[in-house]
Amino acid sequence: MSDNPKHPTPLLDELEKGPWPSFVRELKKSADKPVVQDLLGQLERSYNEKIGHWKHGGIVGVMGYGGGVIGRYSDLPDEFPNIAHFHTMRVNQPAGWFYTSDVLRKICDIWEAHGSGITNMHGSTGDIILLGTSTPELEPTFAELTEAGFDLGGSGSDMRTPSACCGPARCEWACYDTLAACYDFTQQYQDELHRPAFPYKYKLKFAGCPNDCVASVARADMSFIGTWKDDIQVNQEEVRKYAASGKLDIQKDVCDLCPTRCMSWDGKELAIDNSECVKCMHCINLMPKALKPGKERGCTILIGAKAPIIGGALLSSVFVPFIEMEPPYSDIKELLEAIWDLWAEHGKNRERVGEFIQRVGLGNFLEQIGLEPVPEMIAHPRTNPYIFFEEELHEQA
Amino acid sequence: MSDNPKHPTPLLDELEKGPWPSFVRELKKSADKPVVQDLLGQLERSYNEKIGHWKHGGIVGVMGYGGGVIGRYSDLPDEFPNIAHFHTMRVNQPAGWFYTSDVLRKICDIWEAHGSGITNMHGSTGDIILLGTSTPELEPTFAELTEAGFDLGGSGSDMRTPSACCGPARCEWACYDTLAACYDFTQQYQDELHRPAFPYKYKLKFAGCPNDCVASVARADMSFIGTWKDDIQVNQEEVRKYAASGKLDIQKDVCDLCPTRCMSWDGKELAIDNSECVKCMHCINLMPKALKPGKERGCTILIGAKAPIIGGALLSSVFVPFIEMEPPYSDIKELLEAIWDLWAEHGKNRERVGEFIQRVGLGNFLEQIGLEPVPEMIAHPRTNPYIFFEEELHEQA
Amino acid sequence: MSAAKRVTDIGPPHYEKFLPEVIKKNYGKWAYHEIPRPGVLKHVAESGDVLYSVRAGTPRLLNVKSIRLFADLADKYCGGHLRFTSRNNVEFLVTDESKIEPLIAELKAAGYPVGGTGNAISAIVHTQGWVHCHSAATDASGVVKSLMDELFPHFENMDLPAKLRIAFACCLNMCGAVHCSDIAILGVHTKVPTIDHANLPKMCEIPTLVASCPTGAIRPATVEGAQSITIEEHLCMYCGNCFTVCPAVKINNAKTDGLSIWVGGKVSNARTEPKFSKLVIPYLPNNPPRWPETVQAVKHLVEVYAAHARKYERMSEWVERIGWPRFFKLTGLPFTKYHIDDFRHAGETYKRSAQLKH
Amino acid sequence: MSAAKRVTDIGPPHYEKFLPEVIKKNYGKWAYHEIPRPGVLKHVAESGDVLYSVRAGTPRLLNVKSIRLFADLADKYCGGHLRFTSRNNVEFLVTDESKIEPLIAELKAAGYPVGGTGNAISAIVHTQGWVHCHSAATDASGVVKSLMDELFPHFENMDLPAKLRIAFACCLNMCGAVHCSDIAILGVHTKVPTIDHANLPKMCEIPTLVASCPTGAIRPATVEGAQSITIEEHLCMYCGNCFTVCPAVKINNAKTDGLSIWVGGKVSNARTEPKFSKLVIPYLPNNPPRWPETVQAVKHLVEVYAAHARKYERMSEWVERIGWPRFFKLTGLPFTKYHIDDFRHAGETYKRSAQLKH
Ligand code: SRM
Ligand code: SRM
Ligand code: SRM
Ligand code: SRM
Ligand code: SF4
Ligand code: SF4
Ligand code: SF4
Ligand code: SF4
Ligand code: SF4
Ligand code: SF4
Ligand code: SF4
Ligand code: SF4
Repeated sequence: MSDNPKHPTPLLDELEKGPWPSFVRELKKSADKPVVQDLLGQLERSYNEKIGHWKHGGIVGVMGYGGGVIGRYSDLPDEFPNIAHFHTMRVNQPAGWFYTSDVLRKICDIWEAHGSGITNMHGSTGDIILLGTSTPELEPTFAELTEAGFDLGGSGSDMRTPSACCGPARCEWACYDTLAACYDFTQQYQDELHRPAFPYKYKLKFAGCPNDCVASVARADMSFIGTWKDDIQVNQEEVRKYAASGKLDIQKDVCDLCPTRCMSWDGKELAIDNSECVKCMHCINLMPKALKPGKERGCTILIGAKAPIIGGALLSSVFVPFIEMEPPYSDIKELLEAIWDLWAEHGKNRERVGEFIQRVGLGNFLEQIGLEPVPEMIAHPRTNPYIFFEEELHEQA
Repeated sequence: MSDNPKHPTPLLDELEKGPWPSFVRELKKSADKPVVQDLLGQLERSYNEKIGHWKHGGIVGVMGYGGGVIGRYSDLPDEFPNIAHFHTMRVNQPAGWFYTSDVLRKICDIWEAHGSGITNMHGSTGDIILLGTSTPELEPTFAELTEAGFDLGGSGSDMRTPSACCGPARCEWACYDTLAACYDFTQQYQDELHRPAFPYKYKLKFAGCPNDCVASVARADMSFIGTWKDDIQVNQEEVRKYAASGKLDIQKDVCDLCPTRCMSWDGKELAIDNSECVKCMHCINLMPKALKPGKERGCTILIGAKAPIIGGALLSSVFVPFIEMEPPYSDIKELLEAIWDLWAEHGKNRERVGEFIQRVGLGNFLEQIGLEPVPEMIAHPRTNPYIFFEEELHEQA
Repeated sequence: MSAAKRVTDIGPPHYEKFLPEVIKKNYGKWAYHEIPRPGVLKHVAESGDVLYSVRAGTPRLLNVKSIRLFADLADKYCGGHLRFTSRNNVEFLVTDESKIEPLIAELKAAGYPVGGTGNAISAIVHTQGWVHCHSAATDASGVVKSLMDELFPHFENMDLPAKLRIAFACCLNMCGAVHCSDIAILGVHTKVPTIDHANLPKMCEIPTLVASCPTGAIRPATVEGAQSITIEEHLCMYCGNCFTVCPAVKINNAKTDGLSIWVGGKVSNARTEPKFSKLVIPYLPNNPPRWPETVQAVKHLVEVYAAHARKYERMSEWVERIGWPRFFKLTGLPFTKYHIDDFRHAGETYKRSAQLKH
Repeated sequence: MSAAKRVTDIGPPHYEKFLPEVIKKNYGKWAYHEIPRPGVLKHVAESGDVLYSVRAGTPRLLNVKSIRLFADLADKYCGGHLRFTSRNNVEFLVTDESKIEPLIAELKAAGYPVGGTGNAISAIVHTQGWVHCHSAATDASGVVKSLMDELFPHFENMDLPAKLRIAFACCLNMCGAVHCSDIAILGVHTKVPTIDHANLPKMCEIPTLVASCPTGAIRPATVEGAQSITIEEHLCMYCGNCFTVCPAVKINNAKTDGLSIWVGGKVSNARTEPKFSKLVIPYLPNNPPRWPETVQAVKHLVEVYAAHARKYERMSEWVERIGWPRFFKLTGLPFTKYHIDDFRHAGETYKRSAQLKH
């Protein structure tokens, strides 16, 4: 406790023990900083009382931006004056979270000068989270960040900071350039990112293959999941090596776990009925040296994932079964903008696009944005007979 | 046409052609009967105009009964006076639809004397349907039917005529006596069957095994589906014979189609991991000579199936995972009556029990009727965090 | 007669009265069965006794004269013992093997073909239609007759991968297992009902009427001074439930009533769990007396299924293996917005994964 | 400075600036990867070039001093190149194999263990908790630290049947993939919020507030003359959404806030489709600083899974194979009415078949 003279933290001290890196130790590394002393103090208080001590965030931010800052105020400002304000700045990370030591040091210097020196690397959406500063510091921090080449991320009812898996930079399975796409969309939609004009948040995530290493299907209003059209590339020699290695039972571990059972193994050759393959990645995951996604690559676009509030959580659902991911991604941007226009006009306040689609009906939604319905979009056709027939049907028949 | 002087039926005559037995021919067998002549006439008219000519059924019936008769009136009584009234009488079939020639003749004589002489053998619920008579004939017909040992079935908001598969009478797989159970419940609840006092209809169907040959899971508010607890009885010698016969590929046709893949075949012995078996019947269906359900038999009770009106169709869901089916079925009747009491008190008008359960919540429903929740009742636990916590929870923890 | 003397609540006769000796003796002691030929079931008891059930198709709508004919045949060939099945076929319970041939011959001669067993198409479970119901969007018996004439070979031969259950219902009330059949034909109304404002107040309870609408399209309203209702046209999907509870609302429409086709339902627990039928053709015209469009559509579905399904694969199991996109490709049926669910649990039917065949 | 001169909307720096040579050269041309040891990925390019990624765990909440330490290590061992992962681990991008050992040693010495690759438990995705958020039912960093201390061997060793993804969120907003994780810990409020009627009219928009309630529990009302709202207690399930839109409604409760445990979620498309997590423990007490009940519960779940799942079987795949009844038997967890869904699509979660293990 001696290391935090101002507020003893017996409960938090417990969390300095143990093998996993300790956030308490992280905080105490700046135990000399009044702001961190107060943060530790209020946190210890929460541990004692089993309740948080933050007030609802008011609207604070930098000039001309509607998002990127989460206002936060202590409800014990007299006891903890140095965290009376304790706003978060969300800084848009480089695609794939790649850094050099120099650029990281720059960010550290800025934040040590203008804020608590405490960060999250990274936030769940992907931003660099600069945790805790006061209102007057926002503009200067922003100025230095932009000078260093960084900008703020999203918050509120705007396009949120897009994120991407490392993709082609560090993965042999990337079916499109996730970093290029993430960067391009982020730059193209700076206004949508910084100036909330939607009914609610809109998130984009880019995963290079169906392993979905950015959990896009669970957390993105628009999920770009890499996939392929043609045959899985097979190196039979390497398959035999995996079999010989004894680490893998090709039949049991690979073939029998294929969701469509479209593979067969005779001890020499691995045969794949690619017409039945649903691109799940399992066989490729198990034998990276032997198998690769096909050569006709692109992605499946899914739409509408979200957390439970308010109608229950949603996973993204298929929107475009397959599309090539080539800059400048014009077709996709056209679709995206059509969706935003429709949703902005007809969406309710705090209604995510996934909820909006369910409310108006996927069929009507597609009609409005001018996309043909295809069976890939559904798990199965309707089972209820409550069909809204339209005139033209009788003519057709 | 000459065979129906009164009303020519050129369109219906088309349906006398072809290999499948013709309902038109059935009608014309009584072309001498004015009532059938008018029925043919009105039907031909419907074929011409592509619209029905029946009015909404009024409340008609026999003294002291609230159900069993469907009132029906022509909307063209002047043109077709003999079907101005054309009521249906629903006669409760013998369990399993077994008859002797004598008893059938008796019914035929009664119906020829008092009605159109046209029937459905049988209605979808299972009744003998006597199709078409006038209000004054209802009582006399009823009197003769009861004298012949028959009684009316259900209609309206009552317990509907229960039905059963042939079960132990003609099937080696019956896991309980479907006929005995169907007869017993029908007799016990005559009052509920004849005097509608429920929010809506309530149907019982008894199937002797999971093949469900009376479609109980789709059409019964309470489905009794026979099953077993212990190991499938296997005659290995007969399995080998099936294999030898060449008609069956034990691995491909039997083992690979088992939903839990809990069987293995080495060319000599069929091994079943019965702890994984979900009693689907597939393997038994394919090899009736070699396999039989186990010896510890009973049934799974499911609840709540119905057609779409109004919240969408429902399949029955597991209510009692396993129970022995021994007369007098006291435990089951207690449960059934508890359900009826609760539903009668809190169910909305025209709300089937399946819809009622979804409205009040299965958990609350079980609590009310005093049944413990078990995981067999659900496909999976809740995925949304909207939990109605109760006080006692905090104490427990 | 006075109510006192009236016999009531006796229920159905006890089934045992009607069971043949061989069944009474071997009740619950059957060992196995075989299907020696289409339409004939051979059940062998542990005692060694044998029972042959000869199954014949009927139109379900039967004249008492035909029932008497069945009775006579039963007397002649099987001691007067017969039964009907849950799909409305008649079964003669024969113990003397030599009687099978002549029985089948007489049945055929009388126009009642034998079949429907095993991996075949059995009788089509159906409903009243224009013969007796007020809600019918089309006729039941006529469509079923037209279909079975065309599908007949599959009734007489067990030439399909698995059982193929077909059901028909003439309106959304779905009297029958239409909602869980391999192939289902469903009569549909496709226009907003008309309202007889003059009679409505007399004939119907307005609150019940309002509550009857699944989509809340019905609003109480005063029309020409009188209490009545209005229907929000854009909310109405023509289910006809308002008509069911109120005769003053008319749903039947000669021009726009029609038929829809559904596939992939299932009831048994064999292999896969029971399932609902799914919409594959939203609308076909109501075309008596033979409904050629409907008959051809169903025949086509049966043929595509028969050609592509694996042995023992029910329609639903086949479709789930190949996936709906391929189903629409193989059948050549158009996929439209009508196929996409937009009722209460619509979102649960969206494809929420990237597992696709391209 | 004047707004004119301000630099805005420049977006993030271009990622290429930060890529090491070996990546620029082999961008999109990686051939395969291996995991030579826990925490180390070896990616081999078609060119034959090799990249080693050394992955270290962090608390995610990082002091700039620690980030500088990472920068120094990157300079010393890999030309200053490093990245962070989607689960908040740090990865050092090493080309010289001989640098791996000493780098790992220095990382460990500094308190940042190496691991989390392959079939292991990686870092727990989590949220703000009492460190920064107003909605938190419990702390995030503290629970995560307590859990990882206990599960630590599974971070350093790839000793599980498959990847085991654990996530934590401090309230129902679920910031993170809590709703789709193998194991999820979710902070829950379990009492109806209290209302500050005095300030409500000033602070909140009543229509928005009413609309914010998923169960329609909030009704506009005049309290002591002033415009305010009431909450129908029996309709409230404590989601806290009203608090999110209106500070005058207080959801946090020191006595009754707690934690719930969920299992069987999944994101990848590998083998089986993505899935939601399901409730297995409705409520555990909020017990800082080490939350022993929660830690033990999660540890137990990991052990039962590890002992029973087949190779390559994710938690969800294991549970679906054995079925939920057996899951509750094996884990010894009580099954209660709380586990049975009663929200909008509840009926879709009932077991609608007779396929059961008895
Ligand atoms: C900082 C962060 C958590 C973290 O520690 O990483 C976060 C923090 C907050 N989230 Fe979140 N969310 C964060 C990622 C997410 C995610 C995950 C993701 O984006 O991948 C989700 C689930 C996915 C989704 O969007 O549905 C998420 C779903 C929510 C929701 C529920 C939204 C919904 O539609 O259900 C809310 C409630 C709201 O928006 O009012 C919310 C609201 C909030 C607020 C602003 C609290 C509030 O009531 O307004 C939190 C501010 C905390 C604070 O004081 O800093 N946060 N939030 C994440 C953003 C950091 C970043 O920019 O990188
Ligand atoms: C006769 C029969 C069809 C047939 O040709 O076989 C039939 C005929 C009628 N049914 Fe049905 N239902 C018949 C079996 C069924 C079945 C199948 C079953 O019972 O196994 C169902 C589906 C299962 C179910 O109960 O959900 C069925 C679901 C309905 C419904 C929708 C109920 C629902 O909850 O969705 C209605 C509408 C209603 O009750 O108002 C209905 C209503 C009707 C009415 C009474 C029409 C009406 O609007 O009131 C029909 C009278 C026709 C007439 O003029 O004779 N009928 N009805 C069946 C009864 C014969 C018998 O007693 O054996
Ligand atoms: C007679 C009857 C019961 C009755 O009391 O009336 C009956 C009798 C038999 N059924 Fe059935 N089933 C009968 C309706 C049903 C129904 C209900 C329906 O069709 O509405 C079903 C559920 C259909 C569905 O899933 O949609 C049904 C699903 C089965 C199955 C499961 C088939 C499957 O693979 O899903 C079997 C097993 C088999 O056939 O291998 C079966 C097997 C049998 C056996 C072999 C049982 C036995 O050992 O005696 C009987 C002869 C079957 C045959 O026709 O080849 N029975 N069977 C019904 C005859 C209807 C008809 O006239 O065609
Ligand atoms: C670095 C990272 C992407 C990034 O840009 O940051 C990544 C990298 C790799 N993932 Fe991933 N995955 C990463 C997050 C994810 C996520 C997202 C998450 O956890 O939130 C998922 C989805 C998890 C889920 O389904 O819930 C994910 C599901 C997979 C899978 C599928 C596993 C499965 O069987 O379901 C594979 C295939 C495999 O491991 O065999 C995979 C495979 C890989 C490979 C082997 C790809 C490659 O060839 O380089 C990489 C090393 C995996 C390893 O750690 O063993 N990665 N991977 C993420 C590391 C997170 C961490 O620090 O632990
Ligand atoms: S999502 Fe696919 S491409 Fe991206 S990192 Fe994961 S495995 Fe590689
Ligand atoms: S990717 Fe998946 S579906 Fe395709 S072959 Fe491999 S395991 Fe099977
Ligand atoms: S349900 Fe089972 S017991 Fe009854 S007839 Fe069908 S197969 Fe036999
Ligand atoms: S009954 Fe079904 S689940 Fe059981 S062993 Fe046979 S096929 Fe498998
Ligand atoms: S389905 Fe409709 S029209 Fe046909 S009998 Fe039933 S209620 Fe009448
Ligand atoms: S037909 Fe159905 S949807 Fe249309 S108004 Fe009547 S009840 Fe409502
Ligand atoms: S989960 Fe809830 S409490 Fe935690 S950070 Fe997100 S909004 Fe705040
Ligand atoms: S906590 Fe949730 S359920 Fe309760 S009143 Fe507020 S919004 Fe409604």
